Amino acid sequence: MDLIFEIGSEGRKLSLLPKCDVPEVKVPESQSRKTALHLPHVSENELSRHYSKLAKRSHGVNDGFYPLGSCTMKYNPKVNEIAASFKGFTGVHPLQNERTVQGSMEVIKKTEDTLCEIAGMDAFTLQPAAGAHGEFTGLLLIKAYHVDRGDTKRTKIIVPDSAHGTNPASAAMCGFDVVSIPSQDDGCVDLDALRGAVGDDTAGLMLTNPNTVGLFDKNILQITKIVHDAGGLCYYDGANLNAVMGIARPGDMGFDAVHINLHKTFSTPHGGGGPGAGPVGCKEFLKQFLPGHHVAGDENEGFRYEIETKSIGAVKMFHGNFLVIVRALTYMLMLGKEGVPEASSNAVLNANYMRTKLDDLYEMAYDTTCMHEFVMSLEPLKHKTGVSALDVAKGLLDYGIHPPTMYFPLIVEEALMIEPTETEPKEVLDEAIVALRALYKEATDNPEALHSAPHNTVIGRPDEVGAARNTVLRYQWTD
Amino acid sequence: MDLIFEIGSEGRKLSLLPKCDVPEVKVPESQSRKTALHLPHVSENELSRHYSKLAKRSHGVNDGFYPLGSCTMKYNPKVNEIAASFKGFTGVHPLQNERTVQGSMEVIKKTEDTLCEIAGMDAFTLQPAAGAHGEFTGLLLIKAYHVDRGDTKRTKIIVPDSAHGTNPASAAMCGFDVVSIPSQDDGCVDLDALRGAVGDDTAGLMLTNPNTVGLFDKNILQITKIVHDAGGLCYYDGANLNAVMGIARPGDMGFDAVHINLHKTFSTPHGGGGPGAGPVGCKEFLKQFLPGHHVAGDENEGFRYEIETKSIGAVKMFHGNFLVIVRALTYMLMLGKEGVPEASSNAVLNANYMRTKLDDLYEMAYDTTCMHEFVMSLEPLKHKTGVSALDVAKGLLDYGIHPPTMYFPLIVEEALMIEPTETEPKEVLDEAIVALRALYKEATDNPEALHSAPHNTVIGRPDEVGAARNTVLRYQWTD
Amino acid sequence: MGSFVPNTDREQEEMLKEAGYKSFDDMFSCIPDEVRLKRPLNLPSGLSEMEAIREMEEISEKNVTFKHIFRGAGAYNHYIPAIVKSVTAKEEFVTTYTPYQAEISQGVLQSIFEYQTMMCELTGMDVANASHYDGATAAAESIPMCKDRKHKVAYVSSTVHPGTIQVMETYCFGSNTKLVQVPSKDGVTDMDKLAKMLKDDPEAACLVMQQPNFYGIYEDATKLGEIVHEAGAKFVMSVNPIALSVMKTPAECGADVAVGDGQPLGMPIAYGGPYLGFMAAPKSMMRKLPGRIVGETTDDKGNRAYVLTLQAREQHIRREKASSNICSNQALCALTASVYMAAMGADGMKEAATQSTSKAHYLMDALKKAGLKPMFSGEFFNEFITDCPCGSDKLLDALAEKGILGGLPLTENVVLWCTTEMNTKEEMDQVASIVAALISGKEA
Amino acid sequence: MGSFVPNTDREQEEMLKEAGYKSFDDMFSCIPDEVRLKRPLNLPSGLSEMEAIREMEEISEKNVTFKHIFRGAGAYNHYIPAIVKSVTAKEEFVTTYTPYQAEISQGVLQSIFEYQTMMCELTGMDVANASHYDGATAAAESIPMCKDRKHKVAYVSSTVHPGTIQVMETYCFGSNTKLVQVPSKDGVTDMDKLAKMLKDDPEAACLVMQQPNFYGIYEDATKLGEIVHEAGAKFVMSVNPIALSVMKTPAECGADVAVGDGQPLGMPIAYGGPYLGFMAAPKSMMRKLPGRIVGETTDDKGNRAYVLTLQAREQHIRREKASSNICSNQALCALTASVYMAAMGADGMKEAATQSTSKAHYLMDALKKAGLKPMFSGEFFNEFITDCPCGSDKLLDALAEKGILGGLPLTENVVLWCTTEMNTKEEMDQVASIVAALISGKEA
Repeated sequence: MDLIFEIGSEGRKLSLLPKCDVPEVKVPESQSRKTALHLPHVSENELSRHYSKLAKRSHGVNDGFYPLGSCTMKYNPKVNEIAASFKGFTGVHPLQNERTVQGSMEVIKKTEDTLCEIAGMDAFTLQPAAGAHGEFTGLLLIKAYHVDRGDTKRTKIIVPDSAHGTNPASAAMCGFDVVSIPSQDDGCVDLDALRGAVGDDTAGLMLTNPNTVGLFDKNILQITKIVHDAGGLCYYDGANLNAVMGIARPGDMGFDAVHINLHKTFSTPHGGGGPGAGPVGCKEFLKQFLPGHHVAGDENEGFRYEIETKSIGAVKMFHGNFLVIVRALTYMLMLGKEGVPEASSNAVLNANYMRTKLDDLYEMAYDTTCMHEFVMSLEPLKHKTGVSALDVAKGLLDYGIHPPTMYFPLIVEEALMIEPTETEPKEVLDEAIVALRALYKEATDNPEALHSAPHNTVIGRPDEVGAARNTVLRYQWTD
Repeated sequence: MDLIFEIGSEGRKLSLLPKCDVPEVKVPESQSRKTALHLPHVSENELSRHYSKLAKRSHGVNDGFYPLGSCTMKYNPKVNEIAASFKGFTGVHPLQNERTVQGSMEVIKKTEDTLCEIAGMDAFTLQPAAGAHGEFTGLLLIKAYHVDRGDTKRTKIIVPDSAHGTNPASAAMCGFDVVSIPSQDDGCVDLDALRGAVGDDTAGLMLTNPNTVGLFDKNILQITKIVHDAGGLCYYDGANLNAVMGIARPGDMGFDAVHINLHKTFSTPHGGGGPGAGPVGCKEFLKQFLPGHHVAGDENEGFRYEIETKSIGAVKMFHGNFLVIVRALTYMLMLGKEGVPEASSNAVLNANYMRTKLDDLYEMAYDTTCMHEFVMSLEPLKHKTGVSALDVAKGLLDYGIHPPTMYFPLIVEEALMIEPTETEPKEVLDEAIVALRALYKEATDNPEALHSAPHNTVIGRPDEVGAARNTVLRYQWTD
Repeated sequence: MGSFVPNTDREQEEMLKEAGYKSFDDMFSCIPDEVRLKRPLNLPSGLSEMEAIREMEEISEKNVTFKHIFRGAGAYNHYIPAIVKSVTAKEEFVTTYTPYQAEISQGVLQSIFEYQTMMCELTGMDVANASHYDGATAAAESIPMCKDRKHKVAYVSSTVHPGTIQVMETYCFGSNTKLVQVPSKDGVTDMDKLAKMLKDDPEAACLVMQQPNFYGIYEDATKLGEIVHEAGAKFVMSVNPIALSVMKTPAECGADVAVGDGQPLGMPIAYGGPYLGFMAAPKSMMRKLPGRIVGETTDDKGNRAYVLTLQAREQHIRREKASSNICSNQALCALTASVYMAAMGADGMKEAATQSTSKAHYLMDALKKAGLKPMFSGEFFNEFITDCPCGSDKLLDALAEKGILGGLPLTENVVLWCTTEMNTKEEMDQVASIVAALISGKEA
Repeated sequence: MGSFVPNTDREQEEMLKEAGYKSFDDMFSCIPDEVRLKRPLNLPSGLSEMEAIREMEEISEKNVTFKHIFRGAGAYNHYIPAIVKSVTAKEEFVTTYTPYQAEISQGVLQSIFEYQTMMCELTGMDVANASHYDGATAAAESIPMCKDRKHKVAYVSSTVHPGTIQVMETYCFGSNTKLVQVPSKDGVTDMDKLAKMLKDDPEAACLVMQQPNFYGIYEDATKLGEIVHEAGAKFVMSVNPIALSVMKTPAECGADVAVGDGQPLGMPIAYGGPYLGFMAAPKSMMRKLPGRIVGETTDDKGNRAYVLTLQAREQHIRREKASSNICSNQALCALTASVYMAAMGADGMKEAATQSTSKAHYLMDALKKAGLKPMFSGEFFNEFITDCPCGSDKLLDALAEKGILGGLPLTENVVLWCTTEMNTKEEMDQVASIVAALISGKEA
């Protein structure tokens, strides 16, 4: 379809602004723009239709099953959107004085308190805007802790080889060296390798539990103890928290800091890539390093801002992705004490249900109870038929199903990582099971068809190599 | 796709209402329901996806060209929706006292005043909910007028044979006998026939001008004079007002009463069939018969309700489709003095542009300047190729274009009536012209393909005869 | 000025030229000079979007919106689930028109078919149409369905909403139908008088009654139906759709037509509209049902498909004899009702109904204790009438000061109260204490 | 309690059984008992939707929203066209994630490609990424792009927004980067000092400056760029996207990286987020650009198609050496900005910019007449600083009483004012008269 620059015509426009009611002042000549500015010139009708077309060429959770492993694509309740649209939230300036933003501060306080209870932490900051941003923030806390104690030789962060790609990247951004430790055959941390890796240069460990292969590491208490005994801190990557809310808490597993993805676990929409929110929680001894304004007080005495004594500063301007937080709090209020563990229980149930309905055909990377997601290895299928994980993923597109995460974690060959979430009804799981079984059969009977899948989408497989080689990253006007 | 009754399962639900905080009281046994109540049992996710699917199987103005003649499918500005969503409008009870609904009353007053000026009328009621409802209301005014004067023998309403189908039906609902008069070859009222039809039993004439073949009746002043001379009144069907706003006014043409379709001329959305609004205007001498509460006063002195002395009563509970009126007023405020005639000028221009780009190929029912719409007769094409107006209309579906109105007006054989509206850019008209020309060629080259069109829609041609014969009008549960 | 015309002046010039005109004036030369408007419209200059939205917002703020609402009488403040607005704002539904072209309108058609099904379920009837303008016009349009050559006189109980009666009167003025009001006794239809009136009138075509009636009281609908049918007339019930989830259905009461206003099913009170008229009937009345109806059929490949059907009944055929002219209806409101009912489910609907009546009973008890007296003793659903010895206006003003919209003042000393699941115990206690203070002469 | 789990208890039982578990407890037996939470969460019981929405609404009403806003400092109250909300609320955009699967994500991908193009146009640059968290983090992330083995020290002008500087400091703490502030003189970067500092520092990697700067004043960016480039460092400009429509572009000023906050492009002020960080650069910096980037390519049939590209730069390859970890971004905000820019068009953007600066000048004149003195004489865009002899708090309280959010108090006696096209002459006159009354000691 056309780009928005290819429709409309010069002079078309919307009628948005009134005439200026004061004398016109121009930018001084020395400061004024010389380059022509090309922007779309369309009427509202054309604009509206353009984006309607784009919307039809997109697939959201609302359009069907979206079992993208490690992304927790759960249903986004509409009530969240209503809460986030209240004028009282959208219409306040971030730099208003405390007296006039008691509502926003209450939102922050309530969200922090709820997250503390769920994660088993003592304090939270809502400033980080995304999961990776939370990792960065959490590691800065760890860094600040060691620096504050004058323990400057702790320069290494231990990361299992199954980790999310952002973990080592976050560590690198914090100036740490990354020590990668291998996983055992069962996908869990190799305790001996960990013992061998820790030392007086250990700043900390980054881990997610359940881990990225979907298993709960049974040695978790030993793991965190090994790190603590060596003087390091333990950071919990909350990407997989949806499996264990109300069942087990990072704080109780021995973690010192944690980030949580509100856009995964707490149902705020993913927005095509963001905005999310990656609040960071910590134990009491790390609280003094938290960034940004901390909200203290309560409803009765009023809320006030406080800045931690040894704050790392700020990881973002203002108070985080506030409207995302509003959505998450709305969800938390609805779930409450009973609903939070119910969500996790069913996330895990849905994953195990799918796993056991597929494990006779597909090879499971780890053939045991999984948490909220599970990983299949398509290596045997590929060996037999030449059909890869990518081919099966593309085949799913023709069933109207968003493919699972492909080729992650890196320690599983031809990985497909499936996370159904708790908001999918049994029938949707059954349909996906039927589709995956059919694709297995098709891989055996007619592998060629799968190599060229998908067949029913608005485009076929794109040339990604060409895109990276011959980069076209913007539309160019010819005039 | 599945009906909503065919998805979900018993016991699934949303979490909407709190527990009751007062002692429960049941409906008395003698009054209580015995029949099982079947309603959908779905989660919010399933519900949301169901309607997303339905939406994708629907085509609105926002999805593409919609030149449905006589329906004025113009673009629906988003600003209208924002105005209609203000809590101050949605949250007031219709039976609040005047003091507390000054805003709503101002909306009504401003809308009435604007419509008076555009239509050349002296008063308006906003109570009617649709065009046909307006016709009914307008005819009741005429009836009340004659009755009030004791002129009870005036029982006939004259309607040209080109009229909208609702005209005679409305007349019948008002207890009038309908006298149909033929049109001339040029599509206009046959003056001699009219002279022959009027008499002391004439209650009035119903007419739209521009008429339903898209032409402005050049004899309009003679027409209304003939009726008036005979003691009848003239009613203006405002369905085609979009052609002449600010150019010519029904009041100046000699009409005594008029209805206006806010959902056509004033850009409020059609909503899949409604709600619309069909305000009725009249000259001063009919004002005393208007239904409902009339809003008097102004911003300074305050607004107040008044009831007309000889009011016909009410044609609807409360104050009309109020939120539709809010949308229309927003649009009127934006267009203003200059924008209103600009809209009509371009509606007429777009129609004539399309007409002149097609008239070498397609036979125009009336080969002269049209107003905001024009009628083609596919009779010659059908004679030559066997391809009917219906076939061409169905062929357009495969181009993503909503077909024109088919087989109306009744006086043109194999009619297709095209109304592009002013909100379509030239390119959209050009694309439709190309499509219609291609269909003409296809009709000649490969008529069979068109007999079975459309080919790219979610269903093919439905069996309408079967639907009417073997009526299935609801889903039936088997339990 | 604001404009939604995309084509630029230059493009308009070109198009004029291509269409063979020198100018817009030239194009409009087909309009006789005598009727051309020779002056600009006497309207304000057009506004930008920013100005228009500001003006509309300012106007909206001149209304007073109440946090707590105890007024019903045809407009009920029920909870509207978040999903309802989200679905009904979808532009594919909002910007389309009547689904004349079934191939690209299956979504709208199926949604109407589902709506019809749900209305049939609620009322217990076999067929429902795609909507009327509101409950009052639906009631008015039921009369012609019941009339025939021998049966020409319509009856309506005086316990029907006065607004409904007024609309019926206006419609009857149109169709030259005699409309007779049946008196009430103790807040319900006087059955003895009704029986006598019908017995004396061989031309009686129908009785229209309301359940629960305007005063909130349950009528003995089954008995009324029997009386009406004995007289050879049709029995029309105007019903509250929320109440239907727990109450005897019109079908169970033997009704020939069920009508009502669907506003409680997810529509905001919004100063009275748009609301939703609904109408349902037994199969025997199918071909008399006015308005649009969607039917199931198959397409040319045998797939299930939906189409507008039974269109031959009105303005299309024998239009000059039509008994209804309805064309545009309240489709988006019907969609709203469908989404509402699907979101609530049968259990949710029953819960809303039960809470509404439970709270009405709690409020009445509280008001009684505060010193008001109920006017009738009949069992009621979610509305009831009390006296108001301190004066309706004074009471309502006192409530308004606290952000509460009290009941509807029927007279200077009589108020019609209403509750829904939206009213909390706390706010009802507050109402009662304000009332008690007024009655005892002290400020609350 | 509220729940979004569709499966009923019975269905859950069945599924447990089919998956081979006796119970949820059994399923969770893989979690060591020592870390199982043995008590219910200490949270309130879950609420129904109706209660939750009421609670959130009540909380929102505890905030004070001002009708007239004269505060900017990183959050600007520009007009948001109606179409913006309507488009960005489309659930296909809202509920999807990063477009990993191009075949079913062409809509999102194309929208990002269009966004990149518009940001390139605004900044004059060749490439732009798909978004950062906000302007401050974009500024912070520009530093690693400029660093190499020899150039390790970052400079930032002290006229940059203090919030931005703070975020840069925090990021630099992480990456062990020395960050040096360049002093200001007369409200702009002190060029002489800058030149000297850079000359003395062979390790200088970059200067980050803001245009217009935190005080609203135009810097001589071209000159600054020359000084920076002479020292062999990179020149990073943090810019206001509305101003860019009429101001010298970063490209024209010779910038190596342009960053900024896109909030003015259609996002509400919303207590600070979500906003939009943007970043653009010349082609030479392309492979250093962090974050996601969409490129044009073709599909297997030769059709135009869009994909995520250049993904090899960060966490995917050599992730332990990554200089950025950005993954989730602010995609929906980028879409918002695109729709805003498409709605405004170049002319509309210029109009917003010109009105914003025109009104700032009108307000400054009015405040001068009322008795306030500007702190600096430099030309300004839509923000400026005055003294406040009567005390900032007193002045702001007086304005707040009239529903006006005054400028940002920088100290007890200094205020940073801001205007946009949303401020009318009338409200500015009102501000001036309140100020005048306070200064003269009389109440307004």
